Amino acid sequence: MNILLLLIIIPILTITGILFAREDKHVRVISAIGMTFQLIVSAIIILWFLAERNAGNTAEILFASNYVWYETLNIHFYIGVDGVSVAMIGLTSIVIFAGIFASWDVDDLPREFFTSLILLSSGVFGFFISLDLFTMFLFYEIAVIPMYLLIGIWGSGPRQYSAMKLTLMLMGGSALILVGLLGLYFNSNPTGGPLTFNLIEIARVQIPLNTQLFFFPFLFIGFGVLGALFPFHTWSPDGHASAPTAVSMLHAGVLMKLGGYGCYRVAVFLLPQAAHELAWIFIILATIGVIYGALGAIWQKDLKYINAYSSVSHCALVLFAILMFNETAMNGAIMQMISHGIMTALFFALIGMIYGRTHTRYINEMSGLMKVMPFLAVAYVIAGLASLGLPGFSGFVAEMTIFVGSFQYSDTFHRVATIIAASSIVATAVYILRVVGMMLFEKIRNPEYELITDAKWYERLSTGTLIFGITAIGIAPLWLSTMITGGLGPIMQKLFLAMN
Amino acid sequence: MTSNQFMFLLFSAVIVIFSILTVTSRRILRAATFLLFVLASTAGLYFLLKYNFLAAIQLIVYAGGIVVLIIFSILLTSHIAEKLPSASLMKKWPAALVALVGAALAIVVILQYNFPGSVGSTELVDVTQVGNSLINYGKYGYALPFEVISILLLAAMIGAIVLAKKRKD
Amino acid sequence: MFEGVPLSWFLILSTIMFFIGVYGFLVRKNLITILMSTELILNSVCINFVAFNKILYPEHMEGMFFTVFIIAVAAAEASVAIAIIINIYRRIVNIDVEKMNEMKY
Amino acid sequence: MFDFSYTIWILLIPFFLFVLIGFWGNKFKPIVSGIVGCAGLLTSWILSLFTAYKYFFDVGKVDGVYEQIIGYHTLWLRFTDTLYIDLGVLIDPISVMMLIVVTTVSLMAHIYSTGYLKGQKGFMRFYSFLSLFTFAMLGLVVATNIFQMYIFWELVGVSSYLLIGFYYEKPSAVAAAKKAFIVTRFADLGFLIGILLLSYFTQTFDFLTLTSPTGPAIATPPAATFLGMSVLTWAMILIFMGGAGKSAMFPLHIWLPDAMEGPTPVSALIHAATMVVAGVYLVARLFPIYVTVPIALQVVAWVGAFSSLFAAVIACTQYDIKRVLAYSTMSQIGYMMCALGVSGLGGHEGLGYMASMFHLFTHAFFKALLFLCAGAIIHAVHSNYMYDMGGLRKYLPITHLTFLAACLAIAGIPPFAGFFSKDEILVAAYHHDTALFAIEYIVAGLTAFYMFRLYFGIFWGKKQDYHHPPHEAPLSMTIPLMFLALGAIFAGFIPFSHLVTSDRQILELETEWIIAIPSIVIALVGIGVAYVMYLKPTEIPKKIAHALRGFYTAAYHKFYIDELYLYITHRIIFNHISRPIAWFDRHIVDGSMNGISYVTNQASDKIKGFQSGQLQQYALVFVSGAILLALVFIYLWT
Repeated sequence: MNILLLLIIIPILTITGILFAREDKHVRVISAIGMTFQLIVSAIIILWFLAERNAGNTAEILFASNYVWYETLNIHFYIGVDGVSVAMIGLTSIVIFAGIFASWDVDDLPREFFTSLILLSSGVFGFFISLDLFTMFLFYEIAVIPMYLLIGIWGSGPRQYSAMKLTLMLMGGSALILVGLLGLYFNSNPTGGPLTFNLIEIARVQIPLNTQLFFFPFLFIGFGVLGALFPFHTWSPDGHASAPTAVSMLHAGVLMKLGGYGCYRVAVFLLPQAAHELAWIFIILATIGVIYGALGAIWQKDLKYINAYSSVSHCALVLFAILMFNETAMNGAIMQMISHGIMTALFFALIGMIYGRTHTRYINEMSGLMKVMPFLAVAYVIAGLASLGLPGFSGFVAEMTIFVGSFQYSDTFHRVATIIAASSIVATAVYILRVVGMMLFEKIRNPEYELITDAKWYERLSTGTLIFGITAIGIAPLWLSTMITGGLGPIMQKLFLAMN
Repeated sequence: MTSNQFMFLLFSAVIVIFSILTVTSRRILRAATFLLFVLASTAGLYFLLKYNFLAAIQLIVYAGGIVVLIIFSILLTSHIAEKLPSASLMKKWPAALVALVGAALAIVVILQYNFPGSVGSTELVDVTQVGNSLINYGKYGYALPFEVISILLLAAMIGAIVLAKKRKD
Repeated sequence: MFEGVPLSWFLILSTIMFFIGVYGFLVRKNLITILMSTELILNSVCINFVAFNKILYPEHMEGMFFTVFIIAVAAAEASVAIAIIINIYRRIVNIDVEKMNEMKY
Repeated sequence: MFDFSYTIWILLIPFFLFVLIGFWGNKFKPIVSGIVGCAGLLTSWILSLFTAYKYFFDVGKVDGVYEQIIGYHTLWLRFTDTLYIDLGVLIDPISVMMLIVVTTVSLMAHIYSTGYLKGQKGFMRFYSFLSLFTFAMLGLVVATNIFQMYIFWELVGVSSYLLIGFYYEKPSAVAAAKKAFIVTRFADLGFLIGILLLSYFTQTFDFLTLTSPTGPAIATPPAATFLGMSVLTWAMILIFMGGAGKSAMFPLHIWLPDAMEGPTPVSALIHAATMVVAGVYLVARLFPIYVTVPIALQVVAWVGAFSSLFAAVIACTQYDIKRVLAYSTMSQIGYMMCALGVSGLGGHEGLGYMASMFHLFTHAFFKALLFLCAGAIIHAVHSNYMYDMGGLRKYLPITHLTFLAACLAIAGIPPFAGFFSKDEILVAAYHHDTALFAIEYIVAGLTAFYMFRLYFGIFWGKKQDYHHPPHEAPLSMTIPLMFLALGAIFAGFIPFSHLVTSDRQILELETEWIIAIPSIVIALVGIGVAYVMYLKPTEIPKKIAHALRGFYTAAYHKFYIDELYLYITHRIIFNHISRPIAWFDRHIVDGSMNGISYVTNQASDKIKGFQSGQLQQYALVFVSGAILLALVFIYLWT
């Protein structure tokens, strides 16, 4: 059996286990066990992948399997991974693992909560391993829908509003994606013969430029909505602010990456010429997003809003890098996705834990937390430093790769865009340090905070895993970079042909 | 103008005038009376067309049965002296417009179409023939529709009783 | 020609009657008057059937039988309708059609 | 060939100390982490000394030229085929010199802190940060490529942030830490863009390739220009911007005085001896390229000269002794920058380069000494302010003498270390540009004045009534003082021109007494003025201040640069950019999204009106629809 199938089977088994759990208390244990297995399987996949590559297996897709699913429309369940998707799988399993432990104390309907959470994660895994556009879309929807329930039921604040807004905007995005996918499908075989959703086969087809120009915006904006492309990012602050901890983690950490990954894997890969023609529009939008998110975050007072805007900025950087169409920047984009995924999950996990103790998310109401909860405070500082791109953490590696890559153009437009985007590192420093200074340092003003206790074991496990992730990549990035670069070959080839 | 034409025009005039009165009169009992005139004139048209049996049915069932039923229900639900409130203009105008346009359209179409003239006898239809046809199941036999309509009537009767029955509660 | 009365005259008459019925159906508020408008509409249709039958196919009797059945159906319909009207009246002491909007969104 | 690969351990030892103390420091008594830290640093120091000995006196010189040796390197990250980041150790005269400086001062700070921070909470946190800083700084100086330098550049920035904010319960410390980080971060943006420009045009990060005379930057400079200057000039100016930020050059200096909120050993180590000279080191590292772009070099020279004058003037008016020292640091670094700016490459032209490095070296000793003395003084009187002090020479004899040695050194009185290095700088400036020379000459006098103002004000001056008599610092603090005092006195006799020069060859020098004597004279004048004004409390300072009212007030308020920055950041960026963006996002972008939903809602509300439950309306629609269809089919659909 294909090992990738385990990534979908384990969540399903876990959900079944949850449904048959005798007591609510068992639910989280079952989830934790399931997701631990998931993490192990992901690690095995990554190691196996690296071993195969080292052994000289240069196939574009490894661990590929192809099952016919619906013959009439030529829909297949076609799975397989390359260097990029394997990295994304690693990201997802780390974040969901940490997410389970971060939501250890969900008491309200735990059965349904963990079921939705794991269902969501299985959608994400499915998305990353799919190579058939239809199944990809299917898993995409599976990932998006539970979000509504998770925010609407377990959220806080104006949760119905946020959940509705988030779902509707993402659904709007998926409507665009669907149009784009159908466009690809019906142009997948210009010489006649059976149409196909198979991503690899479509990539071999030369789609006419006009068709490309028509469908590219659908796909890019459709995925871009999920990737927080300016000006379609506004679901993100509200959604994140209302979502429960694990959902924010998973959403900002992984689900937003679906957008970037989709832009990369579908929009740019399959429609390279249109991408090249229209890149300038989206580069402008992405550049605005980068600087706009960062500056927008400076003024916010709500921790989750700050991080939501920060995510907007960082995710815009992903799109920015994808649109640069060179190997270095693409590599940076993927690394930025992984880096930001882990980092922002860490942020939201910590925010959830801090909120659980202080019952406020407003930074001006908190102070001096470093004294009473050193572990969480230090973890927050680490997350902050990672976010502002400090060397030794993954953010630096990713951002520098992006900037160096995007600077390899000789025209002023790309350069100016790069310089503007790079200037966000200063703005990022401002808002991160502002939060750290206000919230963690100085004296405790609110006497109730003297009684706050530091992190519990499951919280330590959750944050520890994520911190390990960002530092491991930050200190030794070469293996990841090499692995990703290995997966960029086909797209670079296509782009090279399109640009010349 | 032949006598047929004259009679036709006379009946038509009665039908049109009383139809209009039926739908515009604000006293409901009067409206029912006008309806009776309309139905009776229709029966006259049937006589003109030499369908005496049909005309009789029209008079008995329609004028005699249905209109009486309507009058009964009017008496049950309204005061005789009560004047119906007139409909709002917002309702009247679109309805009138629709009716006029529809009528105009239909009339124009009718006038443009060249109907063939009368082709056959103007014989009176024999009641025996009618009776035979009704219970005949061969060609031009209407036994099945007759049965169906009987069942329908039965069902309607039962339904009406059930519906109109006073609840016990 | 049926002895000087062309078919189109009948058709025009029934058209006028039909649309008067439609007008009544659309405008009247009282359920019973709406029922009466319906009778007008049915009647106009009957005239058409009969006229077509007599003038175009005098040797057949489909039109006539249709009319008979229509009359029967009308009778059935009227009885049921009146039962319903009375029932409604019992319930809400009113048979104004505008007050009956249970089907509203 | 001697194998220098062990030099990686000079870096790694502090790194492991950081991890060790950071993670497991809690498990032990605080003092254990201090001892472990000192022991580790001692090892690093010995290794550095050994490296210096080996390099300078044994294997480094080949055919009269000091070689640049890559002691160790490993691929860290690959961007493109030509652009990749190596982490490694570059051994050449300046990096070896910096190794000595960093490990020496760091060791002294480590030892000193065991006494200074005794019994304070966060003791082991302090040591772990200190190790982190040492690691980062060492990584910076031995960087083999510009990106490695950038990496460690950021790391020293963050360790500086953490150490300034060490007393995190003090709001001013938190604010100062934040300010230091953000200002340097802003400068680093320039550095980063400079790196991007430089690397794009040369397709290499490697220092050896970049600075090689046949390398892409020098042999085949890019032809592209931007706003009338070659891109290379822009790149070098932007890189210098990064250096200016770290080295607190005007106008990016505002963080340095505030950074004095950190513990004093930190000020001595980071904000006097090592991190702040990173900018100078950066320019020196890329010096062969700077020489080819005279405009950039000119910028370096003038920014340095102006900063030195500017800071010296402010230093004369401050009362917080650490701030005086901070401005003095800024002034001295300006000196070094200026020296680099007036230098050429090779031979006597390269005098400025050598003088700058020399001054960097000597300055590290005497300035660290000054700060540590200041720490001892503050430790004794529990105040930072000059007017709370006076007559301390009796209570703190060792501190007094070492402080005096350092003051003489910085004032440039022979035979103390500062005289030699400063004299070389003045000579270099004199030969290059008289205006710069004049500025530096004035600054020399001002330096002597404000240092002795400090000296007399603290150790002589009026007697204070101390609540409890100040006592001399413990031995753990005075030993570093004495050791550094030795450096301040004797470091000048090191034959620097034989070791560290711009072309790495021996430069034969003689003292030019034409310049040396006037510089000694002006230093003596400065001391004399300070003697008159501050030996005993007099009215003269007040009178002078009164006479120069406007100027004095401006200088006292640091020429309002802080206020200007506050205005720009808070008023303009926060209020006029960030807040409108937040508003715009909520109301326009989000508003348009909400607007779409509102329109949809309204539309559906209108449409649902059709479903009125009114039978007659349905009928009307139905009939009109039927008629319309009939019309269409009869007349339009032909």
